[in-house]
Amino acid sequence: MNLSVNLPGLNLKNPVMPASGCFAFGKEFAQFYDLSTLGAVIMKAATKERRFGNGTPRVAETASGMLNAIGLQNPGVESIISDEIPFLKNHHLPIIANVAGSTVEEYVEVAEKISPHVNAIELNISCPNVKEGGVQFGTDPSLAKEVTRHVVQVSDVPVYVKLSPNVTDIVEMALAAEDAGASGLSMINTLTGMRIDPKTRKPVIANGTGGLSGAAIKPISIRMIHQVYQAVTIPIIGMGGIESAEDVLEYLLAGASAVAIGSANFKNPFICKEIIEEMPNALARYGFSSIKQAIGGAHDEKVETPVLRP
Amino acid sequence: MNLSVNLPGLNLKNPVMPASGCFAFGKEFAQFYDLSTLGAVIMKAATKERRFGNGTPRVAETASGMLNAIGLQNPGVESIISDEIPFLKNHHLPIIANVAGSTVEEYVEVAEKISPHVNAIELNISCPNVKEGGVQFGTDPSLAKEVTRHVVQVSDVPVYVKLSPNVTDIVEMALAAEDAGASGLSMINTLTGMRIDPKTRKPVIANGTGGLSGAAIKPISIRMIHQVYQAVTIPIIGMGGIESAEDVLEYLLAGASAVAIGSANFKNPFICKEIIEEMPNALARYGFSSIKQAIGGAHDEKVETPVLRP
Amino acid sequence: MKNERMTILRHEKVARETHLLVLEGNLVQDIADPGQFVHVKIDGFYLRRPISIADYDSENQTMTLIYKVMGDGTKALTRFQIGESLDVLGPGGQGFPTSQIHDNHALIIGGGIGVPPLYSTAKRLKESGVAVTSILGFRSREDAFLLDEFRALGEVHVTTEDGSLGRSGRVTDALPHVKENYQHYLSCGPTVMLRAVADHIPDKEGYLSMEERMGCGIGACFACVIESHDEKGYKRICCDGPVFKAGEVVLS
Amino acid sequence: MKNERMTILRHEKVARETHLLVLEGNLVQDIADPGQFVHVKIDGFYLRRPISIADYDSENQTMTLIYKVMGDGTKALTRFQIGESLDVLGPGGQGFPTSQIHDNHALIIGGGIGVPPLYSTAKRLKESGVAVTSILGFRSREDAFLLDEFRALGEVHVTTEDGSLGRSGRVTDALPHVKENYQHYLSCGPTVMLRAVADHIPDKEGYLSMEERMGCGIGACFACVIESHDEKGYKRICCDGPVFKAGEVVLS
Ligand SMILES: Cc1cc2nc3c(=O)[nH]c(=O)nc-3n(C[C@H](O)[C@H](O)[C@H](O)COP(=O)(O)OP(=O)(O)OC[C@H]3O[C@@H](n4cnc5c(N)ncnc54)[C@H](O)[C@@H]3O)c2cc1C
Ligand SMILES: Cc1cc2nc3c(=O)[nH]c(=O)nc-3n(C[C@H](O)[C@H](O)[C@H](O)COP(=O)(O)OP(=O)(O)OC[C@H]3O[C@@H](n4cnc5c(N)ncnc54)[C@H](O)[C@@H]3O)c2cc1C
Ligand SMILES: Cc1cc2nc3c(=O)[nH]c(=O)nc-3n(C[C@H](O)[C@H](O)[C@H](O)COP(=O)(O)O)c2cc1C
Ligand SMILES: Cc1cc2nc3c(=O)[nH]c(=O)nc-3n(C[C@H](O)[C@H](O)[C@H](O)COP(=O)(O)O)c2cc1C
Ligand code: FES
Ligand code: FES
Repeated sequence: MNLSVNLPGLNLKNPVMPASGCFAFGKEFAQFYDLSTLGAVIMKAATKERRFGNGTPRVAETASGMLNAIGLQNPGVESIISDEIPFLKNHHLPIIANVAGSTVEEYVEVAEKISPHVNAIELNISCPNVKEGGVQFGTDPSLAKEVTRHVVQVSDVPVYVKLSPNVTDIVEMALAAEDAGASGLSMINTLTGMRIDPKTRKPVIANGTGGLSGAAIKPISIRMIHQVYQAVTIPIIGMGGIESAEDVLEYLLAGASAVAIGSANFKNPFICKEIIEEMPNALARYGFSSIKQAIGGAHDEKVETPVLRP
Repeated sequence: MNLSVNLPGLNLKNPVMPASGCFAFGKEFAQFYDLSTLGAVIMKAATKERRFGNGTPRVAETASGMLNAIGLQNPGVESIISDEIPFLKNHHLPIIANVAGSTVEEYVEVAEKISPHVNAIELNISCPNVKEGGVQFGTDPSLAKEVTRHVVQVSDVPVYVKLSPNVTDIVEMALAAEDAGASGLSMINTLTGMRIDPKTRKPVIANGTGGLSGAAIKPISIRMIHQVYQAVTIPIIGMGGIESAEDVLEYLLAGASAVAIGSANFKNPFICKEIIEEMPNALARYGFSSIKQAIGGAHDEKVETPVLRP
Repeated sequence: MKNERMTILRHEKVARETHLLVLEGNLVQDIADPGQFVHVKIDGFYLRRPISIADYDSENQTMTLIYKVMGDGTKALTRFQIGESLDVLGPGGQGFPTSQIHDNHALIIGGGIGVPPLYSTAKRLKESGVAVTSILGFRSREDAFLLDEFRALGEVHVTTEDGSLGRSGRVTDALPHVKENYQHYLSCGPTVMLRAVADHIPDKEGYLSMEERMGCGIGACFACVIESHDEKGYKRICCDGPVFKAGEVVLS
Repeated sequence: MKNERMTILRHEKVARETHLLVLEGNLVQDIADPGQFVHVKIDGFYLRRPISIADYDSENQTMTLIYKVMGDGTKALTRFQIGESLDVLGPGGQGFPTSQIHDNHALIIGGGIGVPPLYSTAKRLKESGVAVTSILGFRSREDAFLLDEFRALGEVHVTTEDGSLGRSGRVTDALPHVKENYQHYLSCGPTVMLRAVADHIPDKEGYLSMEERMGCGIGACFACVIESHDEKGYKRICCDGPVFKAGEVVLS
């Protein structure tokens, strides 16, 4: 069974990678399995300077999901380049840098510094958990266009724009990114949510709101990818609540060319490896002989001859 | 324990009512318990003419939730007035009519006809499941304002505008409704989602997309109500994934003055009654001696002296 | 209709991925007709699962369900043990009106997991003096169940798609071999089968049991509608059905 | 660290809403120090629950957890039966470095559900020749547990907030009554208690075990950070802790 997918900058031996922020820089998971099993790895967000993030508690449990408000804590782009990337490079797998910032200048500077060291950039214009975290770039198409254009200009590698689901019109955001030169999209970041503890009468999360992830959001992500797939010609990395090989298939059918797995890594540290191992069976069970065959398969216009993308 | 809450047009003996579309017009649930137990009842959407709704399947299961795309099937406003409202009137409880339409004219006509027979109108500008179903009114603040203004003008009773969560800025939508003369808000309708069946390679729901409801969406609803409560002065009827008296308390603390229970009625037909019976215990357990005390309690500025609203 | 925790008295495999479940509880007393269904809550799943009542014993307050593993919910159901209890809502809907059938002879036509509700139907008919001939279709020999039970009630024709048991083919392939001395037919199975059956027997009165995805299962959500030929234009399968007169609803 | 289904050998109530759970499995072999924790998955809950290892027996591959019902997850945990298995990830984090403590005397200070990890800690200390005095604080008599077990290891001072057992008051109220012949103190309990303890004993070296809500429990998500006084500025409780030197982290 052929699990490979080739996307701009990313020759993936399989379409499964850990999502940004849920896998740090890989070291913790390397104790469980050989990271070279993965299709690629998306690193935790990088900002210009190190950030300490939000107050605690930073996570809360929800029905079939969780809220987080880590607040982009990271050691800063330079430390990531010197202390984290070399470890990942040893595993010979494509590395995607998640780039965050508060201003266009910060995004540009981070992208410029990190792009020579990685295979692609995931441009995080959608972190809902920091006041100056770029979420305004993720909800306003003209700002999205602007930051994307600048980052694409300075980046040595293809740029995937990570979209926020907290918008009225996801297609408009996707088109803005495509217009500005994005090589691909990454969908979706978390939905902004809140839990209140009746004991303390306060939000559970110190930051007040947090980003909702996990199985609960999968139907929303699938819908958005299904919509966007019809509107753009660049490939989509899909994510949100993936917990099984069948979930991956659902994403491929909706129009994703590859997928990322986030919070499920916390439930089961072996999840990425297990899903990769199960993929051939799952494809065969539903009559597919490769990943590429499944991509976009739920689109009426494409049932006969699945359009291979890219 | 005092469970009563008085809202415009609605003197509620308790703050719990079934949500629109999940309780039809009450007859089916009357076999399980006495409907006069309820704080109020929100009827299924009414349109000008009868509507047959979407193709089947119309529902799909999701993690801690469900998708539906009923498509506003209903017998039409006149039949509702003559065949359904009399039954509910026998139970001596406030009746809220959910008013839907495809054009401002339709909304106005339905509201005009039904308002003399009910205690309040819930203006459904947020049904995501019909092409001509009013969702455009729910995502564009100027259209929301227009339809609200017209309906308020013709209505004999207070109008609660039911907001769609499928927007970038929920506060903007809430303010538009308040500006246009709404007496209250109803939050939230369903989030647009999709599930794809790998066997058929098609969306599970015939309509393609459906509205996501259930416990999965509660954190999103709580967040939106928490935001809107700070921005408006009209009361909010909260809903989305309520399954217990503690969930109701979470909604009250976020800023809802009353709540509606939707899909959970399908899991447990007694849910509204059971929650009403559990409310006094739940309030006492967390140190409240009335519903009013809890409303808005999670707002910092209001922890000391909870603002009673209205 | 009741909502009750019912105790599991038996739970065993009766065919490939097909399990028989005997439950005890009060709601059995409310069963009016064979062909009604119950709505079963399974921990961890948001929606209830509709399962037909395959047999019931009002005196002992027991009922039998036979279900096939079709997805995660029915798979989880197999893990419940004797002595545990299940949250059951029911009985729901309108079953086969066996008490109104006073023929000499009736024909039962069941396909796959549509067979179970026809068992108590055939039993009730026989009890009230109606002779019963049954056509039971399965994919393969390993999928077949209740054959001896149906044989105890009358003539049985078995079809399998792969010919591993009985006649090779579908239930409609057995029709030419059944005497036309029946006045009513009663059928349950996939919609394609029901349509084929109704097309093959246009001149007899028939009752068809339909399936659709359900929300509430009690008539309140309008998830399970089917187009009908009457003025209202639709029926809800969960409360107006699942059993309809052939010709009453549109078999699309 | 391992992820394993561990078999339940014992599961019983030991105090008000407090349960003792004995689990068997391979990961016990990986336990390096008392005070480490495991991350337990409970069906139907999205996040794992961190529970300290209260005792362990590497030879028999068993470990003991003692947990209090604090919410829906721990409540669901009480329903698991002997013979069933639990999905456990661990052992996680850095425990109390008992093998580096070569004092004559050490002081244990535990509050409520912070007591369990101190039990194996006290045991290890005693085994390596360190005399142990323990102060154990509970809300009330009904909440107390492990008292006899601690008494078997050395002097024990009990405090309860309502005075129903031992001294009335908090653990710090017992401090003046404990001989100051200890070189280290080792403490676990609510953060307010840990702060009070650290304030009361500024001149001795101490180890504190901290709590925070966790996502991954393995150091990857940065949910569980606590401010630290070093250049890096933070520690992750799940992997750099949960046990820290007093003064290493900010007890806010
Ligand atoms: C009136 C009625 C009577 C039935 N009687 C029986 C019976 O006696 N024995 C039996 O094995 N099956 C019966 N079915 C079908 C049975 O309900 C489904 O096979 C079952 O719901 C599948 O659940 P799952 O979790 O395994 O599948 P999943 O695919 O995981 O289920 C997902 C969702 O789709 C719904 N769904 C999936 N397939 C069907 C279907 N065919 N009909 C309705 N809803 C479906 C489920 O209820 C659930 O809400 C009946 C259905 C209806 C409507
Ligand atoms: C390192 C460590 C060791 C612990 N050891 C023990 C022990 O030995 N015995 C014991 O009874 N308890 C212990 N706790 C606390 C225990 O983890 C919580 O009481 C438990 O998670 C509550 O779960 P719940 O589902 O009952 O509560 P809920 O409030 O329903 O839990 C909701 C979420 O909040 C988290 N949460 C709630 N309270 C805490 C807390 N105090 N600390 C961390 N997360 C929390 C839960 O894990 C879950 O993700 C320990 C905590 C940590 C961090
Ligand atoms: C704890 C946590 C931290 C995250 N940090 C980041 C981040 O730094 N950058 C980013 O783009 N997304 C971040 N995300 C979002 C995930 O990458 C992913 O888009 C989202 O969680 C949906 O996938 P999931 O449902 O599989 O978790 C984070 C998510 C979680 C749960
Ligand atoms: C089957 C179904 C039908 C619904 N029909 C309507 C409707 O007609 N009008 C409306 O305003 N909302 C309708 N809703 C939305 C609910 O009233 C409610 O806003 C939403 O389901 C969130 O609440 P819940 O999570 O408790 O279900 C419907 C929801 C469901 C599940
Ligand atoms: S399932 Fe709700 S009306 Fe039939
Ligand atoms: S819980 Fe994830 S880093 Fe500690």
